[in-house]
Amino acid sequence: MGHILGVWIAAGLTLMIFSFLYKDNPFYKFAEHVYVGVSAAYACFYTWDYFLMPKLINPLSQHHWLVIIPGIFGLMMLTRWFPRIAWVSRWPISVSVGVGSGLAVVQGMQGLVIPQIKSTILPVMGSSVTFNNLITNLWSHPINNLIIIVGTIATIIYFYFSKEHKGIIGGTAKVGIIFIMVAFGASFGYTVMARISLLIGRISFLINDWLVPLFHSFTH
Amino acid sequence: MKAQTKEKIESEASNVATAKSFSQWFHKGRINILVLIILFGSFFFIYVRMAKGKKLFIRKIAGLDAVEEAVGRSTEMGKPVLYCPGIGYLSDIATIASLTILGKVAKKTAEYETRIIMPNYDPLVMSAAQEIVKQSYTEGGRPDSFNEKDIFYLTQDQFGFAAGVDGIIMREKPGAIFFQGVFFAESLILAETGHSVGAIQIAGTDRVTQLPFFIASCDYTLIGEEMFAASSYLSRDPIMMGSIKGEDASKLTIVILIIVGAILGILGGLNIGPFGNWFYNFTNWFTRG
Amino acid sequence: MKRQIPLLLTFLTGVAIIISFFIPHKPFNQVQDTLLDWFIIISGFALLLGIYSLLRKHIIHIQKKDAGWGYSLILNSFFVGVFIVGIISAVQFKGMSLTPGSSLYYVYDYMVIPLSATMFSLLAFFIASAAYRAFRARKLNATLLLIAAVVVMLGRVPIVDNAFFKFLGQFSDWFMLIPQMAAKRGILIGIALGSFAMSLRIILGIERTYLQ
Amino acid sequence: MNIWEKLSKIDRRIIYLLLALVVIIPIVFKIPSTVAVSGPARMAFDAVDNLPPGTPIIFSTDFDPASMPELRPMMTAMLRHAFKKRLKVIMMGHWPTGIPLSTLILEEAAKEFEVEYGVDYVNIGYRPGAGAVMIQMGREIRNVFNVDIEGTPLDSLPMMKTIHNYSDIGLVACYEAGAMGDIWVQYAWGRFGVKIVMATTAVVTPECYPYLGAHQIEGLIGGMAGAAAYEKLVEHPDKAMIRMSSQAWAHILIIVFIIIGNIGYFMMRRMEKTKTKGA
Repeated sequence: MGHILGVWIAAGLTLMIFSFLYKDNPFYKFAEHVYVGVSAAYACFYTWDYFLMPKLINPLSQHHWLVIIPGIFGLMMLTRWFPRIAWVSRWPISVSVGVGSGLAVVQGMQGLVIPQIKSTILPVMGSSVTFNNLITNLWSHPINNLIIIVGTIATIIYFYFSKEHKGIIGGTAKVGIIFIMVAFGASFGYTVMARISLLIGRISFLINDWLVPLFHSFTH
Repeated sequence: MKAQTKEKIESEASNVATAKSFSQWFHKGRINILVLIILFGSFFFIYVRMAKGKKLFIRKIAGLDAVEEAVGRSTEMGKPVLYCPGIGYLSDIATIASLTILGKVAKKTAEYETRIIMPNYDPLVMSAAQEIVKQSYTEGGRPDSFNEKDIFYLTQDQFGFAAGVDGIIMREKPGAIFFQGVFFAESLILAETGHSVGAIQIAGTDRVTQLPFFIASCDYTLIGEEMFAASSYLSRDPIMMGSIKGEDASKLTIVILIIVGAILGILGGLNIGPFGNWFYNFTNWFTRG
Repeated sequence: MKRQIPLLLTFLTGVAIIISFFIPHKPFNQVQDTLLDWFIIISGFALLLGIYSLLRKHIIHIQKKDAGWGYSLILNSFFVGVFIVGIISAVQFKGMSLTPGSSLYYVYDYMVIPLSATMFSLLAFFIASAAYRAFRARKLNATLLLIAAVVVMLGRVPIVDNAFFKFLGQFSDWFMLIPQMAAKRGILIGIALGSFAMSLRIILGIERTYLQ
Repeated sequence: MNIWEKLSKIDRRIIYLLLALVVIIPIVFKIPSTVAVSGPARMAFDAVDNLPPGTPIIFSTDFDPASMPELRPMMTAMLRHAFKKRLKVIMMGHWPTGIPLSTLILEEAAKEFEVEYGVDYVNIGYRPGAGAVMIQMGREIRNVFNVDIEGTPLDSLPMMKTIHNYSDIGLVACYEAGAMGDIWVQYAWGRFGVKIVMATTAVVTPECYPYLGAHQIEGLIGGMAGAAAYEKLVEHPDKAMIRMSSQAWAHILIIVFIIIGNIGYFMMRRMEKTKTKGA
């Protein structure tokens, strides 16, 4: 019974959201407000179960007193309810921003700059790379390495801010923006399939989990 | 509660090579990172020092020049401005960049006495944003026009947030919409809805996978680094501009590294002298430790 | 006090993370994880601010009988309803309210999941309308974008079993792997450098908008 | 508004309606698509097909429910192929959240072919460690998987008696929604020379082509199209082939709309030009 009721609720909400495609209407408004209300409440328990319990409550009960510091910072956030001392909330905000900035420095280098440079330094020709049939072996053709090197450099130059884009910088930046646009077009086209799959998923749900059992319950 | 992204999935694989000695005082495998941080950091300091009191050039960024136009048009039509910071947290650098842009946009809306609406995903971002907008209105001489309730929390659910923002767009019909910050799949849901009410849309994100969708359905899009340069661009403060020049020096360094690598690769491939070995060592230096 | 201490806190946390990244020795190797935990705890408290902001906004709507106040009532009632369900689940399952089998899990399964999956699937429609409207051969760049999109789209669905579609399929994968990758790489390097400079500006207190 | 202007400003709701129709109709009427079988998918099929009956094959579940629409049909199709060929199936996984799914898929296929647990197939589940697990398996599977998913010791399962490490395994088929495939290639292929076929979500597919080019993997089934191709090769049209018709028609519809939009745009621009000339 719980499952059947659940499927009906799910199917109803699904159709209400889809009605938005026609225009904003009471059904969508209903589903939207339900969604925001339900998910906001759900987020409270999610935060409790996955954040506050394991990171604050459990360590405290095991006498790891260091977590008192972030606990106090957390309480400082709540000073925003009292305009006269609201400035105290800047402290935890500063800590959070500091964490983000510090991480951006090290992770940007470790996760982006270094590996991207490494995989762009490629041999363009030589004994290690053999020329294959372009059509059957597109992905192991050595000219690919040249395309990657040229494309990466041109794109980097497009983001060169402190010189006017004229002359050699301008020319390279133009090649860069061509690479960027072609890349955006390709990833747009490539994503269509994944998005249609999502719709197929919802429609399969409506048909297989809701309509077909419903039809069966009428015929039996 | 975000749809699973590639990055998130990939992190599961990172536990393969964890057994390392932790008794040392310096992480030898990370020497390459340290060298680059010191190098790029010194560019930053040199150019910031040199920039003091100077007027520096920065190339045109169309999306940022359009901020004034967007707020102005919204005012003419008597419609509010919507500022959406995306679904990043305050620890995401793109979200922080978004907040610095918010400061500039709020100054404009204060000048024009236009209402600014900002739904939030992360309550910490909301708190910071309230302070920023309040300050911008005070500096703009209109502290009374500031309404804290217009900068509110929605929900910490990716698509719940999208559903809520879509509803707000349909009902408030903003004249200008800013999507600045961290966006995942909801980017196109928001931008298409924004387009359907005829708003001028200025987007910006560091999520490369979402950029094509913003490009397709927004009027202006700040691509990655352009968003980080925005606060310097809008303030024209010499020190901030100096740091942009430092970025450019780092960029040139990287370009040179790649070209040197390619040349070593060619010479090595032709079996000339020790170049093959050099190329091998050169690429290996960048291997993560 | 109101300005200097926050700037100092940002500076200290930022520098602590950067320095400890290079020291594998205890306790430095734990600095990053510890500070991230701190951030998570602060966020947990901040959620109270968020919930308060959301509920208050809608309570005001209801009190003032603003247009559409009924929806505000729906939002708040569903919030309270699910909150009660959550508390009951928490009591049943010793604090872990999200255990499979709990009432809150039922709400998640039959409400949050279908709602989010359906919102997500709207993208199928939006990607179609965006493609139709935006892909016009206006200038060289736009034309190239359009051609790349159409070629890759065709390559994704091998409708007819012939050599042309086979080639197209491989070509679109190649396109993603080589030219697309090159541009993405350039953009990513730019982003890394941009956020590097942004972070230094913040840590050093040059950029302080966030502290207004 | 003339016809060209209309063509360049079609109401979005018309696009939405047509899109919904082309997606729904194939699903309701179960219309399978005609599918072109790509080279990499046929290579994967051949790799399985060339195994002599009785050869053990490992299925690795490295995905979670989010990737089910794409990867489930692939796994079902290849399981059917394996059972039809009387191969010995060993199901395992590196993503804990995927194990309940693969168990379901395995049991469904096993029922269809009336094969016996422990004799024709086993399900050994998940162990944490990814690369470390793969290396251990190269020495002795029991080093990491001493019991199966139900807790039964491997030694008490008849088919496992002769299976100890990769040298007893004919092929590893890994189902990838992330980067685990890279690790399979790096460790299982790199250190032990195990033959691998990969089945991947569309997002991951392009990144796996280099492995194919370097002959590190025997075949590659990419995305929904790959799943449909495999269904066609095992001559058992199912979900993927039906869903591919929805996909194909949706893609064609979008392309048609792009073309219509551009025709309208160009004709309008031409008319504007002639107008200004006349004036």
